[in-house]
Amino acid sequence: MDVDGPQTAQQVIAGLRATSEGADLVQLLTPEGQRVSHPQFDLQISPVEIQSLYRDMVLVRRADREADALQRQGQLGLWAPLLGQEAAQIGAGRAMAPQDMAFPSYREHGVAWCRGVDPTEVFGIFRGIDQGSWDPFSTGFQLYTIVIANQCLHATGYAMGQWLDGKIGDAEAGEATICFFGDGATSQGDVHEGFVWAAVYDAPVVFFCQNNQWAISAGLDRQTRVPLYRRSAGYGFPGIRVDGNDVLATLAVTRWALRECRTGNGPVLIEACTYRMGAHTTSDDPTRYRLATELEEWKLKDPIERVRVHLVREGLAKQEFFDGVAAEADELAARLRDYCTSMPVPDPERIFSKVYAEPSSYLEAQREEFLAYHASFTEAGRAPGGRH
Amino acid sequence: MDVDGPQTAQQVIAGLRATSEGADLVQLLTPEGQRVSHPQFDLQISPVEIQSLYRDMVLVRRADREADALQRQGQLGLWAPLLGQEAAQIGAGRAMAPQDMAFPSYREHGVAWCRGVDPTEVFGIFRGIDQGSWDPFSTGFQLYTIVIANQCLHATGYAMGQWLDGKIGDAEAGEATICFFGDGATSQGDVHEGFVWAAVYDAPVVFFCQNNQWAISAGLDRQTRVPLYRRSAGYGFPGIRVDGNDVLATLAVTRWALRECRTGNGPVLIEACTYRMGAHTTSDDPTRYRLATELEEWKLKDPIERVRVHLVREGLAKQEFFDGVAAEADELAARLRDYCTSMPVPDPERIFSKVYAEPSSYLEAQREEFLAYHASFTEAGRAPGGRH
Amino acid sequence: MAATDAPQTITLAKGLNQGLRAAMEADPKVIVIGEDVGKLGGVFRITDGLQKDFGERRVFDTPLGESGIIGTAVGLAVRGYRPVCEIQFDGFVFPAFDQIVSQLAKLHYRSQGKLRMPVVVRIPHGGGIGAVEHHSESPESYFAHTPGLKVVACANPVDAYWMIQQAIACDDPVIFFEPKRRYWDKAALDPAMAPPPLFTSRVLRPGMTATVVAYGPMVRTVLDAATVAEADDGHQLEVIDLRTLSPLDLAPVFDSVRRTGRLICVSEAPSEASLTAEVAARVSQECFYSLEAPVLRVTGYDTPYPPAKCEEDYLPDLDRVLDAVDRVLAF
Amino acid sequence: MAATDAPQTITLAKGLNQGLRAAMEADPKVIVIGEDVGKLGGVFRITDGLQKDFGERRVFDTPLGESGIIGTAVGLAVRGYRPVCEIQFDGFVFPAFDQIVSQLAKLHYRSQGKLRMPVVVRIPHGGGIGAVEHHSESPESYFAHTPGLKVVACANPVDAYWMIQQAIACDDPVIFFEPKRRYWDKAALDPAMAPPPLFTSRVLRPGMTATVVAYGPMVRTVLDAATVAEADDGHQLEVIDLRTLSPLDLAPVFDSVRRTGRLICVSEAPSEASLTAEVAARVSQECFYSLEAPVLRVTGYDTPYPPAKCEEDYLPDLDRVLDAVDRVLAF
Ligand SMILES: Cc1ncc(C[n+]2csc(CCOP(=O)(O)OP(=O)(O)O)c2C)c(N)n1
Ligand SMILES: Cc1ncc(C[n+]2csc(CCOP(=O)(O)OP(=O)(O)O)c2C)c(N)n1
Ligand SMILES: [Mg+2]
Ligand SMILES: [Mg+2]
Repeated sequence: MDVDGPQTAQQVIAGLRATSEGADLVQLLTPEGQRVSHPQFDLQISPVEIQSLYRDMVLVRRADREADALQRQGQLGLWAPLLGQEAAQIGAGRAMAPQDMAFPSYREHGVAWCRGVDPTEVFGIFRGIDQGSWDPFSTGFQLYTIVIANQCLHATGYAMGQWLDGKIGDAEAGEATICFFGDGATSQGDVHEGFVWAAVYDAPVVFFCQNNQWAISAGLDRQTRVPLYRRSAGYGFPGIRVDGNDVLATLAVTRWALRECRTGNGPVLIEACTYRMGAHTTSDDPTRYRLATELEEWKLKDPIERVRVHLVREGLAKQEFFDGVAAEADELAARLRDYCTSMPVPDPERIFSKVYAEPSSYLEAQREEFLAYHASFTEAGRAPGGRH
Repeated sequence: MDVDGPQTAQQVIAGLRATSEGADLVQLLTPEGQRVSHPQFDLQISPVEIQSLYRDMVLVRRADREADALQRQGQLGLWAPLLGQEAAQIGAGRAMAPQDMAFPSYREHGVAWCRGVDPTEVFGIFRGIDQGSWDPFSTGFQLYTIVIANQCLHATGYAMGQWLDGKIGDAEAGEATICFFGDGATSQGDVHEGFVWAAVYDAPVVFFCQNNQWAISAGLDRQTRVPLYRRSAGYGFPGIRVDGNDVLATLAVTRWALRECRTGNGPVLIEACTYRMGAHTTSDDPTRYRLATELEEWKLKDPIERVRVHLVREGLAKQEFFDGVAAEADELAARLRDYCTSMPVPDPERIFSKVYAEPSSYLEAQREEFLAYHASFTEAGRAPGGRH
Repeated sequence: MAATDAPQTITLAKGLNQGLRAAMEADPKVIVIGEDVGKLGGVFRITDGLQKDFGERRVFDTPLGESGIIGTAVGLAVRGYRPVCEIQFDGFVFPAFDQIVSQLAKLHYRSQGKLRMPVVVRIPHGGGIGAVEHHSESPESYFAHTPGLKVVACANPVDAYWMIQQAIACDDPVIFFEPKRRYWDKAALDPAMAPPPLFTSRVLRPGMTATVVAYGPMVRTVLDAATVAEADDGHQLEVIDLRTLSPLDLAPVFDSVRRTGRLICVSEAPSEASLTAEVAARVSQECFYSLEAPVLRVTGYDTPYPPAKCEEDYLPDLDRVLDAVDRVLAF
Repeated sequence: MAATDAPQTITLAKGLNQGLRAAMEADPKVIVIGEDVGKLGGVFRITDGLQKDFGERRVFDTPLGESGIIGTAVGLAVRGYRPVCEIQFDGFVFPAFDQIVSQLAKLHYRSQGKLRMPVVVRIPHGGGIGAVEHHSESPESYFAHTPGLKVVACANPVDAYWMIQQAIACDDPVIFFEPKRRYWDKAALDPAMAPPPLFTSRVLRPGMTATVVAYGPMVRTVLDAATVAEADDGHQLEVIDLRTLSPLDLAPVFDSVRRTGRLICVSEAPSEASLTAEVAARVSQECFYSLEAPVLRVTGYDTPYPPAKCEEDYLPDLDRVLDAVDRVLAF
């Protein structure tokens, strides 16, 4: 009988702990900063490249912490922190080729960074001035999707289009798509239908699941009995589990997966095991549902610290390098603070902007009424709502 | 790397052919009527029991053929034939204990028969006089569900209720639920969410997938790259593939699965490999999308013929038995014909019947208007619609 | 074979088929997807022959899942395709409701025009065909209530031929309703005659006694009623086919009601919070001084769709329309 | 601790929490399920403490999937339970739309009463909290248009306390809307005072100048407007809280309009094919001879919900209501 069969509660817990350890977890850099090798996924990488991965992780973490602070100062309405997931996101983002397309959820600030989306553009959404202002094509990074798992079908459809356009077959010049979603999202029907469609149409899409162990207050045992990377086998495509706090392993595995897709061997599922070190969002209070000790354990696996230790111990970077990155981080934080407070407030007409590509008579009429109504106040020398 | 990884088109086809053959297919009676043994699923069964399985299959096939004929004579608006799936349905239906609950789709006429639902009650739906008239509790057989896969969540929720009620733990007295759905249904999100919920809550539910190779005109390769029974491993519960044209194997495997659930080891997935020998429904024309040769191949695997051959060759039944069953079938057919033509037409007020458990003021008013309107015609000595 | 340009008599089903064909010839980015749309040509044969003529890369069967159909269509649209999705029956659009309402309808607004959604969702709707449950629904109002979508309903073979092409050419998502029980209605089509714009309603029959608006399958019912009303009672009903359900094009309705002073609004759908309510509300407001009687609504009842043997009494028919005419005139 | 019976001042959120508590104490078959309803007590803390007090078998977190939540609730109802399902935000009910419309709403009718569906679907609705996309929707009309469902919206702490208990006690499926931006509104609750029946609307403020109906989050807006209208202009607005959205209880509205001759209908939701259209249509018909001005609707615009920084201008506010009062009186 299948070994994944019925389990006791204890077995379940054990199985879940296993999601951040165990033989099937691909790792190239231990939490202690030791390079280890892997039979299938080895990585030739120069010190300079490792430095730049470190730099990216430090900068996105700093931007994230700044956003968190800005939210508390009332500059942002909400923030969804990536704290702890820097390696998973920078590893995946840096594995992408310029011609690849990413479909994020709402927490992929690190991937956005790799695709050249400025943090201020991401802030726009959380400040409530827009719903995603960057160019999804020039960046190869689609807009955030808030309805859990919806983007998995969009990514699959886009990848079907890459296939229809004959853009696959060449490991270098070919195109691939990568879709980001969380552990909680795996329970949604849309992830399943994405897997079904992608498998049936050989869609060149990498399903990149950041298993950060939590879906708001729901631990992984609310979503599954067994590690999530095992889902794909039942659809006939490979699933790999990588240490999502190891930027080198995530880079290597995601590169491999994207190449597989470009050459026509897609789809591929990656489960990146990581941890949501912060709250779900700035509105959340994790102390209600998880123990501080858990966080402490994961701090020992910090994605940035292990790279720093590695660079230092192996003498791959001098102190000047670290000082330089720290200075850059300070500048970035300052720039974000300034920009955020100076962000323009959209004018009321924005409500009616671009609802349709081809204007709708009825909506135009509503817009006219709206403008006339507002004019009635400004004529009366009062702003709307100014009457009372 | 995972063996279920990327495949060529050829491999896919091969994999699919394999869904009706291969080492992992549980079989106890070959198409030629030979009893074979199976290491895990053996079955102690008396000649009389085999006879009664044969009888059930013959009678449900006859009822099915009669319904098909009645549809062509305009007595039924539509019919969804079970032709070819008798063993899967009788095997599964007879494996159920009285206290078990079944959640069918719209083709489970054979399971209905095993649960004591008279074919005339099933006819009511297809004649358009009701939407399911039998008692879902006394029969332990819920109403048909037409929206593909919706019932998989209902079955899971019901099984969660059995668990909450403490009705599991005892292999004999315990309760279990069985959910019927097709190969096409496996692509729907609701099947996936059913698997997720059932696994997370240890729900005592058997997911019984009748893979009849077709979803209307869509062959299995539109739904999956690999055999469907493999889906469950990714959720952490067992999946078994059984020869759905072998009533003994289906009975043995389903009995085992239901016992697993009763004892608290649910859920379980069963893929019963069978074949839709008829049209999807009486409105369908299979010649547009599949070859006659395919049907010929499957005729050699007929679920009833192999049992007849077995009973005869092994001298387990005399000619009188076969004549008796044939006579019974004729009586049944006659009874169904008579009943069908004599079925009452619902009166117009039925439209407003039992929309709510607690009457709605507004709908009551509509009903009054409706009755007054109709009265206006009958007073005028004309039936509604009689004016023109 | 190509869509012929010679005048011809076609069914509504054929009009859709030829319209799809013409749209696919006009733009290589147009693809047709859905359950059974390929070899089978759809359960109503609307896509008959398209896969054979345009190939499996432009016309293909999907796995069985409506959320998957619409969700992947959204992704294909992002990629630059113009997917035409078939939902097999009205009652099966609901698994896709989330993708339609939260994504298809909102992406153009979310991206402020950087993402276009030229997706058509074809839905055969309405009852009257003696079907089992979920095959006779009228879900138009759900979509008309959803900003970001455009919603149209064709009622005759000629409109079917033109409206499907116009919907596919539209850069906004269009929910396209087809009156399934009218698929076999016939009419003469002259492909040379230019059609009216997609988002306009049309006066099909002029009259002074009262105005009757309908859409989709009810249009023929209303036209038949108008004929009888004239023959039996000399009433001249002005019949308007809404054609576009969102945005509504009510100007012709307002004009008409200002002349007739009376309006009857007909639809198969349940009445609560429906399109007929919207029409009644807007006309009651716009034509406040012209109305000589309250706007009457003739609709399906607010019950689930009943068993087929009851549908004749559930659906608005000629007699119910004429009864409403009597009542609106008695005012 | 148990629901206290002493008079007390509570927030709307607390009213719901205490009402749920009372319902769970009254009937062991009542269970509370949804995302994060357990330890966390829901993102709005409506289920705070329930799991601790009633245990994990009666209050439990579900996997992340709304179709799964409602679909399993249907199965649990078949088994004899009375599930109270929490949908975390209005914009996330759509993945469950198919199970709600095709199953929850239809099973009692399909089975002709053999299957009962005493399921409550709790949905925090409406905007005004500065949230990101999908967290400020007003989907009431979709459900009011669906036969087989009952739909209610509470607007104040006292109604919240009673209506949630009445909804849970109802043997029909009830879609229960909670005005999320009013969760922290306070009022005095006397648990000893018997509540009005669930499916009734209520006159909250009598007046002769004009009638204003609203529901959910807009009720307070309208009451504030009425106060100002009286203070500034001496207008006496009669304010009616619909409370029940399906079935609508319009008798009090008809009575009122027959006295005032004027009606304004207020809702945050987009207007096309909406509940405000239904109210306008029915009042225009019933009160045809009493209306001295057209029924005016003050609603959200027919656009997707805008970015938070624009919502103040999107949502009907005190000024837009007063503007409508001026217009309806100018007639
Ligand atoms: C369809 C839907 N339901 C509920 C929510 C509310 N919600 C936002 S995030 C979240 C948890 C997501 O968990 P996971 O998928 O693990 O992603 P993570 O937040 O951990 O990155 C929930 C339930 C939503 N956004 N969409
Ligand atoms: C949600 C939904 N979409 C589409 C349909 C139309 N439809 C009815 S049966 C069917 C094929 C089902 O195939 P399968 O699940 O293999 O069951 P089978 O008919 O072969 O027994 C389809 C697409 C439906 N009933 N429900
Ligand atoms: Mg997570
Ligand atoms: Mg099948």
